[in-house]
Amino acid sequence: MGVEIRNRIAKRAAEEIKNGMIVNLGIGIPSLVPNHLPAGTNVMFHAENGITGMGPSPEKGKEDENLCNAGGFPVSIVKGASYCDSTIAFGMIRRGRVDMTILGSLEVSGKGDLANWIVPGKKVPGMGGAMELAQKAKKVIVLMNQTDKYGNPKIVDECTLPLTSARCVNMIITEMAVFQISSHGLTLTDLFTPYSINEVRAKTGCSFTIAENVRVIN
Amino acid sequence: MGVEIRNRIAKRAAEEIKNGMIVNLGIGIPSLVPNHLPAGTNVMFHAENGITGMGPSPEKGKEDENLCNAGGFPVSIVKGASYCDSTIAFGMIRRGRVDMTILGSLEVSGKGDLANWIVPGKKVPGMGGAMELAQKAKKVIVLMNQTDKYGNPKIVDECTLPLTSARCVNMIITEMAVFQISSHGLTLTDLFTPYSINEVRAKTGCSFTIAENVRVIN
Amino acid sequence: MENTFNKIIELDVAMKHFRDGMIIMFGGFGGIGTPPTLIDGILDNGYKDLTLIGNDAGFPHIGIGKVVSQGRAKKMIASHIGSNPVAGQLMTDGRMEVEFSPQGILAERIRAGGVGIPAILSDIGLDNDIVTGNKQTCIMGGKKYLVETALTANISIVFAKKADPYGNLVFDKSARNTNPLVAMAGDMTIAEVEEIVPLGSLDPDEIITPGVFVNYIVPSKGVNWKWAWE
Amino acid sequence: MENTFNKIIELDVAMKHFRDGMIIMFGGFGGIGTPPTLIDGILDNGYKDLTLIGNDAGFPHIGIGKVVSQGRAKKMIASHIGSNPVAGQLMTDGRMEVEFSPQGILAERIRAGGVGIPAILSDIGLDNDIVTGNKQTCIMGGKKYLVETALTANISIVFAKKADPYGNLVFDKSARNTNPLVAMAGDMTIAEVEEIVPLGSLDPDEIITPGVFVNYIVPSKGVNWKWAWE
Repeated sequence: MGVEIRNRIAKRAAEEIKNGMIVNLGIGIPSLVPNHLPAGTNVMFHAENGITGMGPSPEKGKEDENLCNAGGFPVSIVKGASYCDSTIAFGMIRRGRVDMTILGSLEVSGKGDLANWIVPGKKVPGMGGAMELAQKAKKVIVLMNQTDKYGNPKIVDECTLPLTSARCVNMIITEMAVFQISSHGLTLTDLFTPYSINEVRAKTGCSFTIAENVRVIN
Repeated sequence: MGVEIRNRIAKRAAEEIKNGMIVNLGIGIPSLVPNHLPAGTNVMFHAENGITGMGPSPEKGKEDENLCNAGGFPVSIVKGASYCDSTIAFGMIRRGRVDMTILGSLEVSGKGDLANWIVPGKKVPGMGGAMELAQKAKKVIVLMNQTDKYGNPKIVDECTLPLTSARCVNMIITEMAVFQISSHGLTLTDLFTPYSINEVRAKTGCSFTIAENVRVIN
Repeated sequence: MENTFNKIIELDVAMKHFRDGMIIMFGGFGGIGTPPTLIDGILDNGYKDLTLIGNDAGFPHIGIGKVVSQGRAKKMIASHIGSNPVAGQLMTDGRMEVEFSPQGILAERIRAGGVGIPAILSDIGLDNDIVTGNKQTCIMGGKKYLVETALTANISIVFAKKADPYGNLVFDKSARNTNPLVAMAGDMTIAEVEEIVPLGSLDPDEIITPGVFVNYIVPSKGVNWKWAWE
Repeated sequence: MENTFNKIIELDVAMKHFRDGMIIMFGGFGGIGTPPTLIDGILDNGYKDLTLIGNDAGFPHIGIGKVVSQGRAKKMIASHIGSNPVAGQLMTDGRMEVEFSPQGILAERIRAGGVGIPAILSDIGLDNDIVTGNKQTCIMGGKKYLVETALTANISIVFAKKADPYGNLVFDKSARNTNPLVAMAGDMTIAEVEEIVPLGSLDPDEIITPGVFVNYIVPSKGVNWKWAWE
């Protein structure tokens, strides 16, 4: 996926972040989201290793060897940041104090089942903090391609891969469209140009309804 | 009990404290124990409200309104002291990091059962931290009178009062004698002058053996 | 002070979040570390039928003790009430229900509520009727344990030395006690603080309670009681 | 430095406490916060057949990853090993057993071991075979929970910024991560520290790990790895 498309997805995701929120970002496209926040948005980015208030990556050469994100990569902090141990970082998640997690996925079902941690027969890397985030963050947003590298839909009726967590995803943003997931199922709300609803349907593995006013995003 | 006798008990208890120990003191006679430690003993006194390294009571007028012991009374701290929340203070106890607790009691049985928290029919004050300390401190020393105010033995065959914890007391120090409690039962090890072993026997509610070399303390 | 996160509020605004019959959890241990200004606010606004959760019943005129002494609590969950004879009398008279929990286990139950853990297993007070009550047990490795359930509250009130506008808290000496635990366990947490400092002026390593857990900050009018030892 | 509590020792003395086959718990998260000097000591002294408990398998040449990469571990309990391909290979080849635990639950299990709680109940990963494994369950209020048992170790190794001679520890930024938890969980805890300061020079409010939990202090030779991002 090109940088431009990745940024378009990240920009749309950034719209979901409201003032005062606590947000956990996965690796990949989610890490681009902060670049698209309006100036002056008071948001605290949360990391599982015990940071509340992560800032951008430091300039090369200014990395601090004792300051990294949950993936082990150097970060900075913003004013009002704090450090805690991992139990408290996960306490924030389980207690429902993390407003949103934005992450990637291998598959998502129309019911919101998330499968993003394991491909059977391949290496099993372990679940890390994915299950806690999927089960307990107040809102789960998935950013991913509409299809896998073979062209198969990643939004499916039933996940074929082992679940990270069932019925946890609230929103999916792909390069083609934005979907909301509620107890009523999957609803397409936004369409990225130049795609048509029929094109999206052809690349989605389950049925979905169309919102009353579909927004078209250039 | 007169001040002199209380101090004699406290002084004997102080002998049990070795360099480097972490010790929790109950109210009453136990609070006198620190006055009898040899100079230079490196001991950290622990309080359930989250202090490691309590020092003596501050001078009148120098109390700090945010610094008290577990009973709510003003204390000071020593070099190397630290503050923590109550879960960590009790974590130290349950993890076996508190070497000794020295406390008062209503009754102790010859097997080491401790009954020090409730008199049925009277007010029920709650157990506070007594159960954790009794069950989990590495060594439990009881300082108390040999008899109650009616002259009845407080060291008994079976406690008549509800237990704080069963088989937890390792040592009893009264104004008359010192007892060790092991799996073999109660053993008299020290005798305070002017008492005789027969006098102690007459005021003890269960049988005990006599150590090979009974120490006599003036 | 810049109120970037709209968390800094006046006492009267904070009081609008309370209701009769609420479950209120309070920080403090032996009176010290319980927020005096918020306690007075609760009293002045006449809130009653409260369920109070915290370490102890304070002293009759100190800490949560004032709320208890004025008969505002229908129930209390605590580790002891021995320092407040009024609490004992109310319990004896059947005017206040008291549920006792061993002190360290009570603290863990509050923490468990704060970090979203449903329960812990415990071997403290296993042979004691007052502790075991009707509690569920669980056999593990052939041994019996008590299932000690998490505690949460509608509102948690805590007392801190300093806060920044995000609600990051630093506590003072032994007034920390149960406050960091209680701060996590409330569905809403209101911190009474001695001083509010600008964002970025607290050392991020020294913050004990991350502001994530704090919804509102109320400036303290100061400790206003006579101590038990006076 | 005055060694009042005889806790300050040299690396070679610290190493005498280790044995083949031991359960070793390590602080750190993604390599950062794992004690480099103690890790090198374990490697140089040839200790093997170790059971390692900690957040992750680090990177092949960073943190605990070095111990794993050199085949010194027979078992690992961790939340993920994805950043260390060697660990994955050893697991696939059946040369290292790996038990996975969700990250936050793993941290709580370590903490539970550290504060003497036998187990916690959890609803994380309840419908996931790898999480549930053969774990006991407990029905509470009609809902099923996993019994997640406490973890302890023969020796815990942690990394801190500063220690005083009592072993009171202060951590640096996100290198705190699992260290305060691991410090409590060891039957013996050895802290590698960047700086040893005189007794009384740490602010008692700012100490994260009370020295009560620390048996020995070893001066660090400094962070000596290349970072994952280099």
